[in-house]
Amino acid sequence: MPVKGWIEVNDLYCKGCELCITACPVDVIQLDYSRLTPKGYHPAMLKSDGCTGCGICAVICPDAAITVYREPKKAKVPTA
Amino acid sequence: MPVKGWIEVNDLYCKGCELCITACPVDVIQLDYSRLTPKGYHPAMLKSDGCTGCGICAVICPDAAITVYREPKKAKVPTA
Amino acid sequence: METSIIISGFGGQGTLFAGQVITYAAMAAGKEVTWIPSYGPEMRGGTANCTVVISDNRIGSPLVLNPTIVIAMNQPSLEKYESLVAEGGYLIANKSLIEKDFSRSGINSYFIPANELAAEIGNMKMSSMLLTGAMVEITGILSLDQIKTALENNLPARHKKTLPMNFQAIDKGAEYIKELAAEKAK
Amino acid sequence: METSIIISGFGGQGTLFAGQVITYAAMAAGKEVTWIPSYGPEMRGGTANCTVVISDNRIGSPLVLNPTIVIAMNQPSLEKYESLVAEGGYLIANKSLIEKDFSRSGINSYFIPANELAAEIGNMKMSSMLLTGAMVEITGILSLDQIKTALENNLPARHKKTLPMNFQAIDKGAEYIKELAAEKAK
Amino acid sequence: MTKKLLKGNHALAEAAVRAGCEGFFGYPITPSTEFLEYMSSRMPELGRAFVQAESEVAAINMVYGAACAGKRTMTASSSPGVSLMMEGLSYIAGTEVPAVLVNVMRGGPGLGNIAPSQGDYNQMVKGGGHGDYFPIVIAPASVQESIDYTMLAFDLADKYRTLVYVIVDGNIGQMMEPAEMPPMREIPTEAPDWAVTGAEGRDPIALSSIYIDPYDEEVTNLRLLKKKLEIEKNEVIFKEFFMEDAEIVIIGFGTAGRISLSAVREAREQGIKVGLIRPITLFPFPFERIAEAAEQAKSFLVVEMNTGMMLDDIQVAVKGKIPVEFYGRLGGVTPFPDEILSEINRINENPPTDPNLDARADWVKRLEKAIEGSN
Amino acid sequence: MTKKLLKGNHALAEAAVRAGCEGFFGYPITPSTEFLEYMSSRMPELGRAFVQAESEVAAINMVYGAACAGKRTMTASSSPGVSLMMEGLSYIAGTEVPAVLVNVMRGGPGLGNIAPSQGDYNQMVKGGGHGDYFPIVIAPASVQESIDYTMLAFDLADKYRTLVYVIVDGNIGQMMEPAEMPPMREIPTEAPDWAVTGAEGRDPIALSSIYIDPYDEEVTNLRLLKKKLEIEKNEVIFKEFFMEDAEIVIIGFGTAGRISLSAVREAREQGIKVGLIRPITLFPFPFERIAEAAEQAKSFLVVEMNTGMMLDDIQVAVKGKIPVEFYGRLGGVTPFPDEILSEINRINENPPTDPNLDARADWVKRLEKAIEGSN
Amino acid sequence: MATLTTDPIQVYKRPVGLTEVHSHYCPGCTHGISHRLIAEVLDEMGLREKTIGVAPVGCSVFAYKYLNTDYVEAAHGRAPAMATGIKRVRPENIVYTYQGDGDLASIGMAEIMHAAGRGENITVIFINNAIYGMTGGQMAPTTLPGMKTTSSPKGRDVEMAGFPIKMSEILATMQGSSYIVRRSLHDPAYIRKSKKAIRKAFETQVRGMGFSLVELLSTCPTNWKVTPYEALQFVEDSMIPVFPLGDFKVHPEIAKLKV
Amino acid sequence: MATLTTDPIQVYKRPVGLTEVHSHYCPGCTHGISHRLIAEVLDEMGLREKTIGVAPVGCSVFAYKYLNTDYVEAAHGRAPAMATGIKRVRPENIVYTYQGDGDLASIGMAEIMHAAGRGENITVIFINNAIYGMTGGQMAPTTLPGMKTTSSPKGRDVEMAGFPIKMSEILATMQGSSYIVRRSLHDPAYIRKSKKAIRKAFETQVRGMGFSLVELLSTCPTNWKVTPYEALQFVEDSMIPVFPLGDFKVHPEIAKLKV
Ligand SMILES: Cc1ncc(C[n+]2csc(CCOP(=O)(O)OP(=O)(O)O)c2C)c(N)n1
Ligand SMILES: Cc1ncc(C[n+]2csc(CCOP(=O)(O)OP(=O)(O)O)c2C)c(N)n1
Ligand code: SF4
Ligand code: SF4
Ligand code: SF4
Ligand code: SF4
Ligand code: SF4
Ligand code: SF4
Ligand SMILES: [Mg+2]
Ligand SMILES: [Mg+2]
Repeated sequence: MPVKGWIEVNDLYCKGCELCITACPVDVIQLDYSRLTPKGYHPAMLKSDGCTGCGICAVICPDAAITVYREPKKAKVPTA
Repeated sequence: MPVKGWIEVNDLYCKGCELCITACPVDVIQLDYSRLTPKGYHPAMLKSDGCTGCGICAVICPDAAITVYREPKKAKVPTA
Repeated sequence: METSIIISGFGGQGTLFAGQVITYAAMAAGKEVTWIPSYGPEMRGGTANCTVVISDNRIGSPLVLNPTIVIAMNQPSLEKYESLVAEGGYLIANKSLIEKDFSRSGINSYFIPANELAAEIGNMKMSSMLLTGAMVEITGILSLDQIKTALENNLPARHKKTLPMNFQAIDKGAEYIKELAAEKAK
Repeated sequence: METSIIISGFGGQGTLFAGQVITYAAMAAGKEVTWIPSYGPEMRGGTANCTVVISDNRIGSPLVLNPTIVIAMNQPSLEKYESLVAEGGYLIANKSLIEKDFSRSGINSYFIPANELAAEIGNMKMSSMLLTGAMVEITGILSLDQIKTALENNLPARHKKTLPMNFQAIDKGAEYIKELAAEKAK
Repeated sequence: MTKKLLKGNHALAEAAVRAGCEGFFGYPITPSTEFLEYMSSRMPELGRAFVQAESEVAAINMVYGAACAGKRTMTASSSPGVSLMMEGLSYIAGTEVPAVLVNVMRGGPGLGNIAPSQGDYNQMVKGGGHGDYFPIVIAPASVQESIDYTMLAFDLADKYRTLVYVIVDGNIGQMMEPAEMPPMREIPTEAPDWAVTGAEGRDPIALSSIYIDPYDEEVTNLRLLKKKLEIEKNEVIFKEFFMEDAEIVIIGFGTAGRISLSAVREAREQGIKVGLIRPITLFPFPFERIAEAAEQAKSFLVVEMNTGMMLDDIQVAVKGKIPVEFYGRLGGVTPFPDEILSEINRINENPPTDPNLDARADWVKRLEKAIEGSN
Repeated sequence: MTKKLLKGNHALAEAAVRAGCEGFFGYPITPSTEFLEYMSSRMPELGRAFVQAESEVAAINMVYGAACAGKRTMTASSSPGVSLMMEGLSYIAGTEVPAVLVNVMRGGPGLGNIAPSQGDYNQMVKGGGHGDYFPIVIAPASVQESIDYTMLAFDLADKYRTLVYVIVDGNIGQMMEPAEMPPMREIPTEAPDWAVTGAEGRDPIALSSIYIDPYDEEVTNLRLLKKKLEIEKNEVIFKEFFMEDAEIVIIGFGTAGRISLSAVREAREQGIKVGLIRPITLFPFPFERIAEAAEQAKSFLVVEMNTGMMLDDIQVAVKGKIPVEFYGRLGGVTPFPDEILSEINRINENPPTDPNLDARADWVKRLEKAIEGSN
Repeated sequence: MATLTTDPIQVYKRPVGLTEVHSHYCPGCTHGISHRLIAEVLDEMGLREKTIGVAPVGCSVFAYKYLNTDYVEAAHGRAPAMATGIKRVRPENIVYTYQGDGDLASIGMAEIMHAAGRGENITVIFINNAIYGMTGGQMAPTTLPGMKTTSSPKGRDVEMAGFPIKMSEILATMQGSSYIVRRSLHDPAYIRKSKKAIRKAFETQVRGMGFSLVELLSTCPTNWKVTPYEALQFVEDSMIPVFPLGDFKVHPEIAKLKV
Repeated sequence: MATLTTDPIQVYKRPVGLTEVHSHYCPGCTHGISHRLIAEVLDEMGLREKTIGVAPVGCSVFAYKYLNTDYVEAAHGRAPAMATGIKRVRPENIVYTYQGDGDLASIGMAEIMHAAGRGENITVIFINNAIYGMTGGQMAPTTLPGMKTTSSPKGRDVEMAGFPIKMSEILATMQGSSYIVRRSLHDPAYIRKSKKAIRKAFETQVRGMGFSLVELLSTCPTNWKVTPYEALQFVEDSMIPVFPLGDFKVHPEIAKLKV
C-alpha cells in the first residue's frame, strides 16, 4: 500500500497556475472554482485521496504555496 | 649576381625607429646621424651597396617612409 | 460638460479595450476625448485600469481625481475607487468578483454579476463589454448603438468573429439594468 | 616678484624633471611655487614642456602667457616660444638641435650646444640639467648649490648613481656661460 | 480633417517616419517602449533601418553613426535610458550632426518608477552631458502637438545641425487622443555635403568632435554658442491663453501646462483674472515673453511636475519684479486641475506681495501638509 | 608645517585615502589618470579595494555597490567618463547612499581635448542624470584646497547620505604645488545601520531607488529636496578677497577664480577698487553673499572657463540690480591674468550702467575679435 | 533508528529564505521557482545571514521583497559591477546577482564578461526566458529564431537581429570562471538538478574559487502568450535544442563535490 | 615576355590610401603598419572611395588623418555601434572600425559582442598591444599576467585583475561572425599574412557575409618601455604564447578564396 500523504495550499501565495495539477503523478489536485484568494485567483486543492506525499507539486510550484505532509511510518520501539 | 636595388627614405615620414635596419637581410641600412628630419629624427639611409630591392624594409616600416626600387632585368629584344 | 470614466480590474479582463470603445464612440459623437491606461507592464500581475475623459471643450487633464463614473471589475478596484467617485456620480461593480458591500452614499451604486452573466453568453471575457452596456444604460452618456458602432469599427480584424458575442454582452448588461429598474419600479 | 620659466623639448629630454628640480629649489628657498606640465599622453610623439612659477606671493596662474625665462631644447620649441618671452626676459636654446638663428631682440638670448657638451660628460640625457645650470648662471634666480641640493633631495632612489653626472652637467652648463661672458668681456 | 484616435508613442513614431526618419535605433523602456515596438514593424516595412540596440549607450552611438552618414535618424527612451546616452549626445553635439531624441520622462532619480514626470528638465535643458552644447528642447502637451513638433524637430535638427530633444511625460506617451497625421514627406535623394558617404570623386570627409588644440576647440565652442544665440532669436515657441487682462499668470509646460489650462478655464468662470503661458520650446526659452508678462501681471504661479526646475529660469526672466509662486507634484504624481485651481484661489484671496518670497520653500511647506493630510 | 610639492591628482587621491576611502573603482582618462594610477598602488598596499573597471559605467556601479555596503568609496574621472556615469549617479542619489566623485574637467563637448576646462558646470551642478537630485559640488582652486575639500567631501557625503562631487580642471589635477597632508583617519569598525552587511541577527535591509508608487516617490523626492534646503542652509563655502570697498566684483570658481586673484591684486596695485568672490561650493551656491555683494558693488564681472554657466546663477542672485559682465575662455583655453586685468581696466574706464546688459552677447563680440586678432 | 513520534512528517515546506508575501510574478512564472531554490540552498548552507543579493531591472526587480536576505537593486545590466563593488569591500559576505536575459546578455554584456574575466568571486543566477518580460515582451538577445515578440513582430529575423546569444558557452571561455552550467526549470526532475547547480555555484564562492554562474531556462507565459503549462513544454521542445543543458566549465574541485 | 624599358622598377611605394602627412605615432609603433596594410588592401580592392572608417579613442584616434577615406570618430569603445548605424543606413558603403584593445575589449565589450552577435556586415581591425597606449600605459584586459603597467605597478595580478581576455576566441563563438582571425605585425612574413587576413575580412563584407574581424598583435614600445625592435621580440616571445595566432572562424566560402 502506498504511503499516505496530503498537501496544504496557502491562499496567500497560490495563483492558480495549475502547474502542480499537471505535475502531480497521481492526479489528485484541481483548482477550487468555488473560492477566490484575496488576490482573486482560484487556488489549488486536493480533489481526491491518493496523494503519496511525493512532493513533486511543491517542487514545481512557482510560489512555494504548497506544504506537503506524509503519514509517519508506524512507530517502532527501539530494539536495543 | 644578385639583383641590384636601392631605397629612398622620405624625411617627412621617417622617425628613425630602426626597424628597417633590423629587418634588412643584407644589412645595408643605418641611421643618418648627420641629419635631423624636420620632426627631429635621424632618418634611415642606405649605408652601403648590396641592396637587393627585396622590399622587406618597406614591409616593416611603420611609417611607409620607404620607396624601394630595383634595376630592371636587361632588356631583351623579343625573339619573334 | 466633462464626463470622466475609470474602468478598473485585473489584467486580462478587457478593461483597457472597453475604455477605448467608449472613447471611440464619444469621438464619433463629436466630443473631445482622451483615454489613458495606468500603464505598468513593468508591474506584473497588478490591476489594469484606464481613464476616459469626454468633454465639449479641449481636455486639460487626461487623469481625474474624482471620476464621474467608475466601473470596478474586481474587489481591489472597488476598494480603491469607491471613495473617489464624484458626488452624484456612478459606481458600477462586478459582483462576481466582489465579496464586500458598498460603503458609500451620495453616489449611484450598482452591483452586476458580470462573470455569471457573461458565462451565460458563453465567454467570461465578455464581462467588461457587459458592464459597459450596463454603464451606458445607467448613465445615458452615449447610446447602445453608438457603443456598438464604435466596437464594430475598431475591433481588430482577427477578433471580428467575436462581434456578435460582444453585442450580446452589451445588450445583456443593458437589459440587466432595465430589469433591475423594472423590479425596483414594482 | 614673480619669475616664470618654460622648459620645452622633445619627450624624453628631461624637460619635466628639470622644471621640478628648479621648483624644489625655489620652494626650499621659501618661495611660493607651481609646476605644471603640458600633459598630453593622449598626444603621442609630441613635445613635452612645463611651466614653473616662482613668486613671493600666492600664485594665481600656474600658466603664463609671457614667461620671464624660456629654455628651448629643440627647434620646434624655439619656434613656439621665442616670440612669447617677456620683454627683457631670457631665452636659452639648445644649439645642438636647432638650425636657425634667433630672430627676436629686446630679450637676452643664449645658444648652448647642450647635446655636445653633455656627450662630453658621457650622457646625452644630461642636456636638460646642463641647460638648467646655464639658466641659473645667467639669471641668478637661484644658486647652483640650491639647484644641486634640490636635485640630491628629489632624485628618485633608483637614479641616485647618476647624481655626480648630474652635478657635472649643472656645473658644465654654468661654466659654459662663464666662459661665454669671459669671452665677451675680452 | 481626418483625426484618428492615436496613442502618444505611436503618433510620435509615425510622425518621425513621415518626417523622413531613415534610421531608428532604440532600447525598450517603459513608458516609451511602444515607440520602439511601432518602429520595429513600421521601419522594415518601408525598407528603412531599425535596430533594437543592446543598450541605450549603443543606441545613441548608432544614431551618431547614421547621423554622420547624413540620414535623418533618432532614438526614443525614458529617463534612465536617456542618462546612459549622455556621452553619445555630447559627441553628437560636438560633431555638429543633426539627430532627434524623444524622452518620455518618468519618475526618478534612479530606477524611480514609470509614472509621468518632468524631473528631467535640467538634464534636458541645461545639458546632461559634458561640455558646452545646446540642444533644442521641445515639450508638446498633446498628441497632436507631439506629431507637429516631431516633424519640426527633424527640420530644426537639419537647419542648425544640432540635437533636438522632444520631451513628453508618460501621460502624453501613453494616452490616446484624436489627432491628424501630416502626409509622408519625400526622402531627399542627395546626401548633405557634410556627410560621410564614401569619398567618391571628392576629398575625404572626417567627422569628429576632437579639437585637440584648445584654440580650435574654442572656435568650435564659440560657433556652437553663436548657433545657440541664433536659435534663441529665431525659434522660440510658446502658447498663451487668457493673457489679455491676466493678473495672475500661470506658467507650465507639457502636461503641467495643459492641466493648468483646465484650472485656468474654471478660474475664469469664477471671474478670476488668470492667464496661462505654456512654453513649448524649453530651449530656446521664452525669456522675453515672460519678462514682458512680469510687467503686466501681479504674480506668477509656476506649475511643474518636479521640484521647480523651470522655476529657476522664470526667476531669471522676472528679475525679482513680481512675486513668483510655485506648485509642483513630484515622483510621478500628476497634479489634478483642482489642485491648481485651489492654488489660484489661494493666490487670488491672499495675493503675494513680496517679490523676494522663496517660492520653493513656501511650497514645500504646503506640499508637506497636503501629503501628511492624505496619509 | 611639512608642506610637500604634490601633484594635484596624487594629492586628491592621497587625501581620499586618508579620509578613509576603502574602495576605489575607476577607469583611466586624461587628465585624471594619475589619480587611478596612484590608487592602483596605494590601495592594495593598505589592504583596501582597488579595481580598474571595464568602463566608467561599471566603475560607478561598483562605487554604488561599495557605498551600499557602508564603506567610504569613490571614483575619479574626466568629462566624457563622467557623462557615462549619469545613470549610476542618479541611482546612487535615489538610493541615498554616500559617494564621492572627482571630475578633472577637460575641453568638450564630445571627445574635445584634454586641456583644462570648466565646461561641465551645468552637468555637475544642475544634475546631468535624470530626476530631481542634488549632489554637493565643491570646486577647489589649489592643491591644498583639493586635499582639504576631498576630506570634507567624504564627511559631507556621510552626513547627508548624498553624492559629493569634487570638480577641478586639468590645471589643478596636473600641477604640482606645495601642500600639507592631514594625518590618516581611523577606519570606523562598525558599518552604518542603513548598510547591507548580511542580515545577521536583524531584519534584512534592501537598498534601492525604486518607489513604484508615485506617492512614495513623491515623499522621497520631498525628502531629497528638504535635504537640499538643509545643505543650502549649512554648507555654503566661498572665499573673498579685497571685498571691503570693492566697486567692481569679480566672481569666478576654481582655476578661473584663482587666476582672477592675480588680476585683482595687480588692479589693486593700480588703485582700482576691485574685489573677488570665489565660490567653493557650487552647490550649495553662495546666493546670499552674492546678492549682498550686488548691493555694495557697482558691477560684477563673472569669469569662467566656459560659455557662462555660473553666470546664470549669478543673474538669479543679482536680480537685475547691477550690471553683470562676463569673461570666458572656452575649449580648454585657460585665461591669463593679463586678460582679466584688461577686462577690469575696461570696466573701470567705461563702467557699465545698464543692469539689463546682455553679458554673454557682449562678451561673444569681444572674444570673437580677440580670436580673429590672434589668428 | 526509527522514531517514536506519530506526528505527520512535513515533507516540504516553504523555506525560511523566502519572505511571507505574495509575489508580483504572473501565475506560473518560473522566476518563482528559482527564488525558492535559492532560498532553499541558502537555508541549507546556513548562509542567509551572510548573503547580500543584487536584484536586476527586469521582472525580478523586486527579488529583494521575496528573498529573505540583505539586498540591493542594481541599474539595468550592472548587477555584476555592483556585486563587484560589494564583494571587494566585504569579501566576508556571500554576494550574488539575480539577472534576466535582457539584463545580463544585452545591456549588461560588458559587466558580466568582465566580472567573469576578473574571476570575481561572486555567484550569478541567470534567468533566461528568451524575452524581455518586464517591459512587455520585446525581443531579447536570447529570443529564438523566428520567435514573435513585440519588437520582432514577424519573428526574430536572424539576418537583421542575429542568432540567439549563448551566454554560458561564451562565459565558459573566460579563464576567470570556475563554474558555468545551464539547467532548466521546466520539470521537477530538472528543477532538482537546478537546485544542485545553485548549490555548487555558492559552494564555489564559499571556497573563494572565483566566478560562478547558473543559467536557468525559464518561462514567461504572459509574454509568450501561452498557459503556464504550455510554457514549460516550450522550454523543453524549443528552448533546450537552442540552449543545450550542460556543464560548460566546472572547476575540478567542484566537480568532485557531492551535494 | 621581358620588357624593353630600362627604367627602374618601383618595387614598393607608399599606398594612395595613406595621406601624405607625418603621423603622431611613436617611432616604431606598429599602428603605422596596420594603417599601411589597410590602405594597400583598399587600394587593391578599389574600395577607397566607397569606404567609411570608424576611428576609436586610443592612440589611433587620428586614424582619419592618415587613412585616405571618409572617416568618423567614435566615442571610446562604441565604434561597432557607430559602424552599425552607418552600415544600416548606407549598406552600399564599406564600413570598418579600427580599435585598440582597451577600446574593444574593455569599455567596448558589449558593442563588439553584439555587433558580432547580430552578424553586422562590417569589418573590425583590432589592434591588440596589451596596454592602453594613449593614456600612458595602463593595464588593458589583454595585458599579460605579471606585466607591469602604470595601473598594475607590481605586475598584473591574475587573482585581482583576472587573466588576459582573448577576444578572437570569444567572438568566434558568436554565430553571426564569419571571419575571425588573429595575426601579428612583429615580422615581415607575419605582416604579409596580416595583409591577406585584412583582405579576406573586407572580402567577407563585400560579399555581405556578416561580421569580420582581424586581431593584430601590435607593439607599444613607448609604454612597454623598450626599443621598437625589442617590442617586436616581445610580441614573438611573450604575446603569441598567450594570444596564439590562427583562424578562429572562417566561413567556408572565404576559406576557399585565394588572395
Ligand atoms: C537603462 C534602462 N533601460 C531599459 C530599462 C527598461 N527595462 C526594464 S526591465 C527590461 C528588460 C528585462 O528583461 P530581462 O532582463 O530579460 O528580465 P525579465 O523581465 O524577462 O525577467 C528593460 C529593457 C530600464 N529600466 N533601464
Ligand atoms: C569614456 C572615455 N573613457 C576613457 C577615455 C580615455 N582613454 C582614451 S584612449 C584610452 C585607452 C586606449 O587604449 P587602447 O584602446 O588599447 O588603444 P591604444 O592607445 O593602446 O592604441 C582611454 C582609456 C576616453 N577618452 N573616454
Ligand atoms: S503550482 Fe502553486 S501557485 Fe500554481 S496552482 Fe499549484 S499551488 Fe497554486
Ligand atoms: S505530494 Fe505528490 S501526490 Fe501529493 S499532491 Fe503533490 S504531487 Fe500529487
Ligand atoms: S623603419 Fe621606416 S621609420 Fe623606421 S627608421 Fe626605417 S625608414 Fe625610418
Ligand atoms: S630592399 Fe631589401 S635589401 Fe634593400 S634595403 Fe630594403 S630590406 Fe635591405
Ligand atoms: S512577464 Fe513573464 S517573466 Fe515577468 S513575471 Fe510575468 S511571466 Fe514571469
Ligand atoms: S603610445 Fe604606444 S601604441 Fe601609442 S603611438 Fe606610442 S607606441 Fe604606439
Ligand atoms: Mg527575460
Ligand atoms: Mg592598446
